Amino acid sequence: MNFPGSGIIKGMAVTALNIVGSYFDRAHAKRLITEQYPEERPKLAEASRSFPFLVFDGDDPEKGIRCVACKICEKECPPQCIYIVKDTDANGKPIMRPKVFDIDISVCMGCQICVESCPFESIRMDNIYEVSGYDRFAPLVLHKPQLLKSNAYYHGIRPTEAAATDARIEAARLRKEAAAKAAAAKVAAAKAAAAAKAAGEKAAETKPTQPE
Amino acid sequence: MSASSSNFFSGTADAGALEVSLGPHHPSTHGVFRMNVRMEGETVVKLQPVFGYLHRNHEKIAEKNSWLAAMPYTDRLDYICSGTNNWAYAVAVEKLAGIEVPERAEYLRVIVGEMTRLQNHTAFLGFILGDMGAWGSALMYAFREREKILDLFEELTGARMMLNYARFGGVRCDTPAGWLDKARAYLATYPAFLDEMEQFLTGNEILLSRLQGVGVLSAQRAINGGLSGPVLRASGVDYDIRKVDGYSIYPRLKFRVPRGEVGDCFDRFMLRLLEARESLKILQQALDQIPEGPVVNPAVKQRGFKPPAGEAYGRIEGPKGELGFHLVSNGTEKPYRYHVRPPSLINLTLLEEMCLGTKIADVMVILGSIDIVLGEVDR
Amino acid sequence: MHALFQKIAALPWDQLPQWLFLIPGLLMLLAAFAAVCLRNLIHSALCVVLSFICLGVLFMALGAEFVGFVQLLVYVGAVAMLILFAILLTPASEVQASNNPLSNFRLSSALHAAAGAAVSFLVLAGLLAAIAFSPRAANAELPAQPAAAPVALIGENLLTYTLLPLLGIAVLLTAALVGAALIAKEDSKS
Amino acid sequence: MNFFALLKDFLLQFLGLFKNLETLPVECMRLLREFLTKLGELCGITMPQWALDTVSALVLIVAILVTFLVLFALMSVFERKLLARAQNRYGPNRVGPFGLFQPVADGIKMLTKEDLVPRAADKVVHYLAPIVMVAPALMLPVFLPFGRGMVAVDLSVGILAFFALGAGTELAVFMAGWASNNKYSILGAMRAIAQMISYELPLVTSALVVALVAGTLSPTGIAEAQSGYFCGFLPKWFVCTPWGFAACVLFYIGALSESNRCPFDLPEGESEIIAGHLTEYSGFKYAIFFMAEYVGMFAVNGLLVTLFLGGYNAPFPFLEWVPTWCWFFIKLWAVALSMVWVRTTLPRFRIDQMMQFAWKFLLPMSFVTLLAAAAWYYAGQGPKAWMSPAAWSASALIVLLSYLLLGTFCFTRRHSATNRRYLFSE
Repeated sequence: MNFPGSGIIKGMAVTALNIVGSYFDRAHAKRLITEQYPEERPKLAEASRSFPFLVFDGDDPEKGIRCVACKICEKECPPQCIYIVKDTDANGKPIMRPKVFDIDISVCMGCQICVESCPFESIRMDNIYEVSGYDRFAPLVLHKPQLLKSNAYYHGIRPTEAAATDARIEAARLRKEAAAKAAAAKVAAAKAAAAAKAAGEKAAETKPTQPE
Repeated sequence: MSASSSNFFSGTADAGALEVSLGPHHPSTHGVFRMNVRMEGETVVKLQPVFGYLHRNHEKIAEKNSWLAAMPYTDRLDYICSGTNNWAYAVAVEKLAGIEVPERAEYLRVIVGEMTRLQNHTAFLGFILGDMGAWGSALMYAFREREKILDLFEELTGARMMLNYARFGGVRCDTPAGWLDKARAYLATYPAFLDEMEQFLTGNEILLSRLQGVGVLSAQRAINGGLSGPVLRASGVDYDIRKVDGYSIYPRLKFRVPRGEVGDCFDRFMLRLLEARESLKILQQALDQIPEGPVVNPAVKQRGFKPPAGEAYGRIEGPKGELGFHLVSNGTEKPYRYHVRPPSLINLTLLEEMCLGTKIADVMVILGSIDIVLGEVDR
Repeated sequence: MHALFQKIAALPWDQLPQWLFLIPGLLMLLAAFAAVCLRNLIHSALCVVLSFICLGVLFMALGAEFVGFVQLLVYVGAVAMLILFAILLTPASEVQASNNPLSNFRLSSALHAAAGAAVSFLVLAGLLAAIAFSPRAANAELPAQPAAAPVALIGENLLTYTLLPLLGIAVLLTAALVGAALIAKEDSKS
Repeated sequence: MNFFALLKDFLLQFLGLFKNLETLPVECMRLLREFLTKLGELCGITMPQWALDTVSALVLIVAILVTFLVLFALMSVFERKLLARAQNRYGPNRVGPFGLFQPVADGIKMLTKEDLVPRAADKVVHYLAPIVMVAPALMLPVFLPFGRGMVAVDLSVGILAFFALGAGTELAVFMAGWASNNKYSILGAMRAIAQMISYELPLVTSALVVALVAGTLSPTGIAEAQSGYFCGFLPKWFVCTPWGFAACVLFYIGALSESNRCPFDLPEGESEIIAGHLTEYSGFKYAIFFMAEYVGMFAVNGLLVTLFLGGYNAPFPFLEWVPTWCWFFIKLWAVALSMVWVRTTLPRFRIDQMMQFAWKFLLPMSFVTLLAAAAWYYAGQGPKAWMSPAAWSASALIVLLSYLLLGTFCFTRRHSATNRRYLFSE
């Protein structure tokens, strides 16, 4: 059917369908997809990201902090919103821990490059999205205490990724241990060999212990 | 009404005309775009586009940062279509450094790229209706569906709009479990939505009279102006980089490239609808054929990436047209020269030509039919 | 004091409504005067509109509702709008040059006044003559009370008694319209 | 008898009035006059007639004003809610239950906003424009019969009076646009005047059609002419006849345009000229414009209801127990909400297309309906036409044929989605 005005009538039918349909769309599936925000909150996807935070292991943020203040993220950050100062020990010697770790989230664009570039799995993306303050600057610069969040929290917001991270850390730890053991064994073996050599001259009977 | 003027208070030299500065703060300039328009009555006799209000120094920032650090900035070029922006930059870098891309990564790029095109064209339908003064219904329907695509994006990449998904030699992450099925299921409902939109809009007499015969652009002028994308194809030029360059896995996929005959706003409008349907076909094929495998070339070092010295121009068919990156490397960690060829800006160059002799209300529709994003125009 | 009150109370208050016509009447004259005197063309036009409105109110006060509303509809709704439109569409330079149309005549103010008086007199005389010599006036027998359907009466009169003049005016207006369209068209070509 | 006894007596009488809802408003006015007379007697004076007239007129004015302002307030909420529903949203639902107090919040917001007047504006005219806008708009409803025997001013030329007062709106829009000294405002004002003058013609002509058949210009007379039923139960509304339907649609389109509503909201086309003549208005002056537009819209819808939708008459005999004034307001809301429905569907016309539509389609079409109505009247021998097949077929034929011809000439011949071809390359 095509007569003058038919297009308008068709269009009116579509809107009428939507008006009526919105009252029969309780499941919010097809129409009326509005979320009534403060009461209804969206279920965020696991990958959903907002701003970075620092992961710490265990219960004590200061002890368990993974960050070693290597400053790779500071260098890689595209908008340069990370500021890190290395901590020093009593003697003024730099130690592998950040004294200052600030992220200006008014500058941060949530690109996740810091996360990708971190070799120590210590910086991760958060999924909070209610960040605001009454000041342009101070409330939006997150300092170390605000940034530090536990590994349990990380597991809470993105379980799959956190499990993979933990597995990687565990594997790395095992590798490291193995390597250390191997190195120790090597050293021990070398020592033993030297000792054996020395002892061989004396025709010794002792055998060096084998590492597992 | 003769060629009379309405310029009784404007003290310009030409007393017969009314000069209006449309924008930069104007409801329908799609951002901070400004047009100095001279009108006789309501007819436009001169139009001077003024842009740069959203200039963010994109190219220099990229040259100051590392190669990888430019990637999230490309999201912000055309912030509606960040998926294709990432892809175009990655294509240019891969060309520069001669990087192979794994099969699965190519598929994922096509899937994200075509979804981007789909949501861009969907949003376009709403935007242009807004420019015509419809009270947001079309826009809300379009956004309703676009939101669902953005939800898919969020599950895949973590962000709804600023995907930052492509990487040199692949993509950043693999799909989460069940994502492909979800995408397949959602896209199966999409033709019904497009049908609804078509029923809602295409027959509407007011819409037809507002779009048909407005802003006509001949094929020759479109080619001479360097236009690309749906605007060029609406003028009847068969030019789609997906077919011309045959990059990525497009040669393997079956799809058609629509083109119009008249080159007016209505053709541009219809082309978006038709292209959205073709994108759906591509998506179905890509989602069905996607192989297993790595999603990024493990040989490529993303951090501290140093391509060999040289230059390359990589381009893809973005939703708005040819999106190209011209990169010059001097072998260091930073691009020596980084240049963007934004489709929005090039397509905008013929705005005055399309607008002359039309009414002031048409200017908004023509501007809308070009489908610009100021983030890309001003960079 | 009490005497004053009594005097006031003794005034013929029941005749007051008859004198209320003075309000729109005086306002009309004032607006008409302002329309001539004001230097801003738009203000003048708006004053003309005001005097049109007051005229309509006067008609209504006289019980001629139909004519009163027609006055509003035609003069305020259409004629005034056309005047304003015409002013709006006139280029600024022309408006400024002749902000007050009379100022362009190179006549002394006395001559202005004389010319104005003469024209007014002529118009007034014409109107009075028309009223005096109209056949209605000759057998001036006003109906005791207004007809039940004055609109119907007017319509009947228009289509019988004054049909010829009505058609004549219609033809004239159509010709004027066509002529205006022609002139406008030529102008846009050049 | 003291004052309180009198008060109690009349309060009881007042409550007694609720037994018959149909006559409630009229009886209230009568009771008021009676009460005043009795009150005068109590004080030892005979209430003069003019005092009674003045008081009851004032009460009437306040009642009509309050009714239409409440309609405006409710409309501002329901319109937004309906628009929202059409767009898959909820609409205002935060202020009060179901967002019903939204107009209060809006009013407070508007009142507390700064009243800006541009320095270069013509301050007097800028100040007067909202007043000129709102005064005729608030006067319009007095000519409408809200129910049987419920009309504030029963003029024999009521329809003419309605249009005459409606013409004041144009003036206000012009004043607002010109005085603002803003280019967008002046464009908006020019559009508004061109539009209102053009659309007044089909509007008045299609009202004339009804006046022709009903034989009167009085709204009450026209509403009364539509009482009764044909075929036993079908309403004798003019919209049920072919010519009446056509004229009703034309009047509806004209009403949309006269009240500056979508798709004819060019004077304030926000995507082109920001807000047209309202660009430089803020705060309560803006609210007054807004209010005048809505009250004007309700008034012209009320006229549409009176002219075509049977006024206060019930649609079917078995629904006659509902008071007539309820029917009037039900129909009024139906028409008003249908305008929201139109608004949510259609894009805006362009200025030249709008003028073409008015002069090339609406005006000829309204003359055709005049012809069709005449054919109806004569083929059906006046009031008997409802049962005359000749009248039905003659007027239907005239309307349909000319609609198809004109429509094809104006639209389909020029614009069609089906005459476009799209080529595909593999």
